[in-house]
Amino acid sequence: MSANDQNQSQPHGGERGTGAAAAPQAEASGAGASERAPRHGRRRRGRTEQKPQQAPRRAESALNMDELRELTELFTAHGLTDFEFENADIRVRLSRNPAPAASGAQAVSAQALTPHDAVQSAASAAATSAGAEGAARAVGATTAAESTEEELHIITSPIVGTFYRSPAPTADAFVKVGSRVEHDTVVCIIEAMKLMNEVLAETTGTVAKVYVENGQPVEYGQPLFGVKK
Amino acid sequence: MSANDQNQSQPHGGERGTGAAAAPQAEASGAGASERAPRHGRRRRGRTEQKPQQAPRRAESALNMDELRELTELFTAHGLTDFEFENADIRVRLSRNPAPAASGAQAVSAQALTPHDAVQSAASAAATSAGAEGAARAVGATTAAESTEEELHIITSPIVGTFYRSPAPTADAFVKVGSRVEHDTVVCIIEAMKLMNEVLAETTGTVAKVYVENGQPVEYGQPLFGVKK
Amino acid sequence: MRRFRKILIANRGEIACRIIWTCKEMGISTVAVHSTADRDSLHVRFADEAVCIGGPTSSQSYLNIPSVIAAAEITNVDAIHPGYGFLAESSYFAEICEACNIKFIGPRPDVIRLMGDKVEARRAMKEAGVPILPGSPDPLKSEDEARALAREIGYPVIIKAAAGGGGRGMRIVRTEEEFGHAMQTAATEAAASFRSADLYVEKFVENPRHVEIQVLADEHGHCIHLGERDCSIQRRHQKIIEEAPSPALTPELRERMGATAVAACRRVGYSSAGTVEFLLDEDGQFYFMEMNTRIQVEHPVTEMITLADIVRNQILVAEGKPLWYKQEDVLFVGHSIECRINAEDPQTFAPSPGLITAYNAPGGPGVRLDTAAYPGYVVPPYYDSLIAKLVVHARTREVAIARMRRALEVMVVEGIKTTIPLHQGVMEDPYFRAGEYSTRFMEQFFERRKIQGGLAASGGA
Amino acid sequence: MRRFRKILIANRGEIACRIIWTCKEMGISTVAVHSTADRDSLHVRFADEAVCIGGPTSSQSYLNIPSVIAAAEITNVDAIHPGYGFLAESSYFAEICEACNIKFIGPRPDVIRLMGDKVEARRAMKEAGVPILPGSPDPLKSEDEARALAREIGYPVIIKAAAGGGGRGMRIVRTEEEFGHAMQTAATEAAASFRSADLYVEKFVENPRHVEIQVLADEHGHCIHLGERDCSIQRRHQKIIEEAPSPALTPELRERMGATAVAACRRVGYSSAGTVEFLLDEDGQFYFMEMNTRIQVEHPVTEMITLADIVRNQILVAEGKPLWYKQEDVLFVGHSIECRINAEDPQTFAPSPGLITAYNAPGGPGVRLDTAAYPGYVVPPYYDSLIAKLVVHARTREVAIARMRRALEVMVVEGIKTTIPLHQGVMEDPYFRAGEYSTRFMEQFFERRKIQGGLAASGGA
Repeated sequence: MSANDQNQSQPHGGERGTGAAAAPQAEASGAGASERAPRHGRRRRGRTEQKPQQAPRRAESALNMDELRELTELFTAHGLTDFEFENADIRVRLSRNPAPAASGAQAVSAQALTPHDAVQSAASAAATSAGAEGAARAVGATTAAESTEEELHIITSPIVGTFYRSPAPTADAFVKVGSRVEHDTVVCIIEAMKLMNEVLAETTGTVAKVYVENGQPVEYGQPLFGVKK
Repeated sequence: MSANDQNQSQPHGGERGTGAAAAPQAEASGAGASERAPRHGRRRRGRTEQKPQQAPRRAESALNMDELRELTELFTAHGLTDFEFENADIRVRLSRNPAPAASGAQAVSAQALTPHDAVQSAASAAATSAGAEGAARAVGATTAAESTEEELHIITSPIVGTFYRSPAPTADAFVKVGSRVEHDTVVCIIEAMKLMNEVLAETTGTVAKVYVENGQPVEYGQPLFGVKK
Repeated sequence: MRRFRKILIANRGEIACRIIWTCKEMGISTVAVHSTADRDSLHVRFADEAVCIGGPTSSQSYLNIPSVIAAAEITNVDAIHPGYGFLAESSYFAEICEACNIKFIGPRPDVIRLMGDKVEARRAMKEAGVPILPGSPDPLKSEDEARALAREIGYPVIIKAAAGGGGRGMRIVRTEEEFGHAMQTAATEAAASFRSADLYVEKFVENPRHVEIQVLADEHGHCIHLGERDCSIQRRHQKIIEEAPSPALTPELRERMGATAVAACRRVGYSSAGTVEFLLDEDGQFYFMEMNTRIQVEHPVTEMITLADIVRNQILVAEGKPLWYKQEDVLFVGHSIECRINAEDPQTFAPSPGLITAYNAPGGPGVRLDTAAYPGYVVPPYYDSLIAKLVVHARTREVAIARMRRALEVMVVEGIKTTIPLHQGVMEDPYFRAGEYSTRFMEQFFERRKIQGGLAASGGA
Repeated sequence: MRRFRKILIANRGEIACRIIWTCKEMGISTVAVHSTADRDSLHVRFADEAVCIGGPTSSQSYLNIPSVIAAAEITNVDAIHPGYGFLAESSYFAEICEACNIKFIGPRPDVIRLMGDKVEARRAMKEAGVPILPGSPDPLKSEDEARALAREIGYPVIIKAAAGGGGRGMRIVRTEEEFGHAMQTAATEAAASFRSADLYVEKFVENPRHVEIQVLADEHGHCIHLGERDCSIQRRHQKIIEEAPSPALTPELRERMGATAVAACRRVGYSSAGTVEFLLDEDGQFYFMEMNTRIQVEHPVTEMITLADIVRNQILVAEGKPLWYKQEDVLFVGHSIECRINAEDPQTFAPSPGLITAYNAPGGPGVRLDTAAYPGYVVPPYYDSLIAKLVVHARTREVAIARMRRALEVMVVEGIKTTIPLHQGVMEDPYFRAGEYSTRFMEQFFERRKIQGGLAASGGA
């Protein structure tokens, strides 16, 4: 508590929480940052969000009839013709003769049983049909983003902290949409414990997406940039 | 408690529990009663026996008859042509020839790995290949018996009590395998609260099965006889 | 004195499980009986044996005395625990058990019969010196007699069915003009509900609390009480939240009410656990309402603050054992609240049976859950809607309320509607939090809610 | 004195949930941190906010101080609760919190450091008049010095790592011949496990009980104790069953041990909850072992018999508030037992992570379950194997044991192996039931089992 004062000044302009606001936001993204509803490291968990993930599932059966039922219903609802799932414990396959087709959204490939992942597959659906834009908007998890945005390499946050696109509030952003990056290009700074940690691209290509707004808190593994090879 | 003494004598020969033993057992079934493993109204619930019927299913039996039934219904309801499920304990595959043939036995082949389920899949296998005979022998539940023994009408116990095949310990059985029954034929007695309740056939046909042994306790809905029309 | 080896539980749901838990703790085998609709119930799973006794409706199964007795006979049990509801207060059933040499875990049949008749019970209580509300000692013979009596007592009065309960056959009359119509309606309801049009009339207390005393009595004349429960939070005369101790009682009043309840039990030769229900007015006067001759739904709040196991005591005294403790050995520690989680719409109270798709049981410090629910369980439409009793215990009432809020928040029951949001609303209510409430609480709560824009405004489901 | 609005819980599993429950009861917002392996954990679900702080291994996440602090910064919390394990007894972490103006919920960093060093702690305790086992006050400088000391103390002696814990770097020496080898082995283990080869030697007590005193201290010099826990049931120096009160303590001994623990805390300026661990010999002599400067796994048994919420008290005193009660206000009611349900083979103790395919939480009277498990949860292989703490409370020890048996019987955890069958065996053990056991209990238990034909004979999994 005696350390109270000495820690109030933030290297990135002003006090904690306000520094971010002071930083330039206009260029936060090349393609409409506000639309992206990027996932916050700090997320307020509403009921709706939390339920699908945890919902301590039916106690009594390894087969988990509830999940199978839901799966089958999903399968039908989406007009699928084939479904396979396998992990260390379980393998599931469903298929239907495509004869009475006509359904539009057949492209979804649900890859998991848990409702949590169902959220992700909804996102994948968007990604597949509507194309690039949708996925990262809804999905926070790295893996899903990586697998669905076919062409993009995702640069994720290696640490927890606050994301800054420029070395100083008034400076230009390290990279913007369209910037060419090499392995050692600094793409942003993550501030943690008063330290400015530079994040390198560690890939080559052109920046196609910026998922996070300047000054925004990010958690470990959170997608920061999408890079087109 | 003052009523202690007056209730000790049992109308069916001796004291509770011993009357049954005194009753003739030789004719308990025409086709090998011991093979039928009839289900007891009073069942000491060993693991194996209780599982198929009771809910919160132990994961040891990762799949039971109820779930298989539900699964099959789902499969049909959703018009699937293929279903596979596998985990450490169990593997299930369902498939249907997409040609909409109206066959009854559409190859449900459940391959259970747990000993418990092995019994059931043996039963289903028997049902599928050999047809009638095998299934109901292994399966106690009424519904299962009804659905698998196509030709038999099942007479179930209308009340809880003790099953007697004859009006008195030394008398002949009301019916045996091969007996012709009419709607008003008395097929057995169920003793409950010292009352002898006659059970009528309420169908016509020939007795093909006797599921319960003389003197055995039965619960509500328990199969007693199978009658061939 | 005997020792029970095996007990049949003539009930279902959470109370059947509750009784099984204690039997297991006592090393007594259990037999569950169940309807065809309850094959997948937890009580069937956790009992040592199970017998299907009939079809889904209660009259086909849990109320079917020959079936229950036959199940007891084929499983060769020593005793039957009736739980609450169903056959629990049937003196006829208790007599049949006795005739079949099966111990009925409860008081003697004649005591059940006496306390089941409101008029007879009132008379017996009056003789025992228990305060009763001014009113008719006998069923009313005519409207004229009733009017005269009402005038003597002074309005408001209440007209009640002699065989009644649960609010049916009850009418409050505030002026003489209303009397005739009210009495006719009550008689019609009473006849329809209880096959007896007998009515009586008594003083109506304006803002009463429902405070009941838990008693324990053995077959050797020993009787003690385990303090009170405040069950004033009711909707349509059905309790939904109970707590112990009552925020309204002083130690002195507790002692007086407890002593009165014990005297009443002694008078009628009561044995087993029982509950004497009192109406407590705003001046601290209390009046006998009725006695429940069975374990009650809300018994856990008493168990929490006394560390007693009431079911264990029922079984022990049914075995003929003397109570092991005296009044001075009874502990009272902390504060306990119970919320009844019903499968019903939290606003309309319409039943909501069906599949529980997701379920999480709250745990951690000071939380007890009595339930037969589990994820994947289908709440059948045939029986009462209680699916779980969420009970908390803490050193103070304030912490108990905070704990209940937390437990309600982390309890997940999905697929059906439940009363969880209603309880959450009550836990936030300033009057409830202050302990200032009467049996009119729910009515007033909904009025306040309506003014504030409905239940939804505070996070209702 | 401050009021916390938001607390980050730098932990996972059941203790993270446990802390969240109390925060919710206190109206304090919570932030969960989690590894990538714990995305689906209950603490992540039930906290108000959640931050992923790193990869699956502890060093990448829960032990990663910069990540934890960064998470606290971006969520703007007032305080961090470290739980147990991980960073809970890192004085360095506590200092960093202090430097970042985040309140560390625990004692001051210097107190953590002092009590974390066995030799320093011993010295401080000796000065406070706390009985310590005869032995070396300082790290041993040579084998010769050690031998001389051992001869002075008298065999058997025990050689311990100064920085040790959990049984590593410990050797019992019964004769002088064994001494040299034992000391070398202990030094090697100590160096490998704790990066310090410092050892000390002390008297070895033959059949000791592990009895610990729970203390609560505020930042204003007030300190009380909440009685003892008996944690003698251990396997490989890991506690698996704990109970309160100890079957071995008289009220007089309890008072003396409690007063000693309080004196020790006062001496070092302790604040927050803490535990003073004693070795109790067969003659009723007790000796200081170590002090744990954190909430302990087994704290619930104390909460059950005192109705205290230890986490609440930790938070209140961290806010600078004085303890609200004095020693004479502490309640002691009934008896409580905790069984640690670990995801491990009940015979070999090999970890058994994996998918929980079926799950049923026991409930009913006197049962508390602290867990983060649910059906469908995958127990990750990266962390300790504790998945649930099953705690019972009853008026007497006998009923508590019966209750634990019942709760173990109806608790269902399938898909992985657990210690449930082991606990069931212990609950049947005549020595345990008689309360006659020492820290050698498990060893003797398995010997008796072997003679009787193995664990399988009594229903082991």
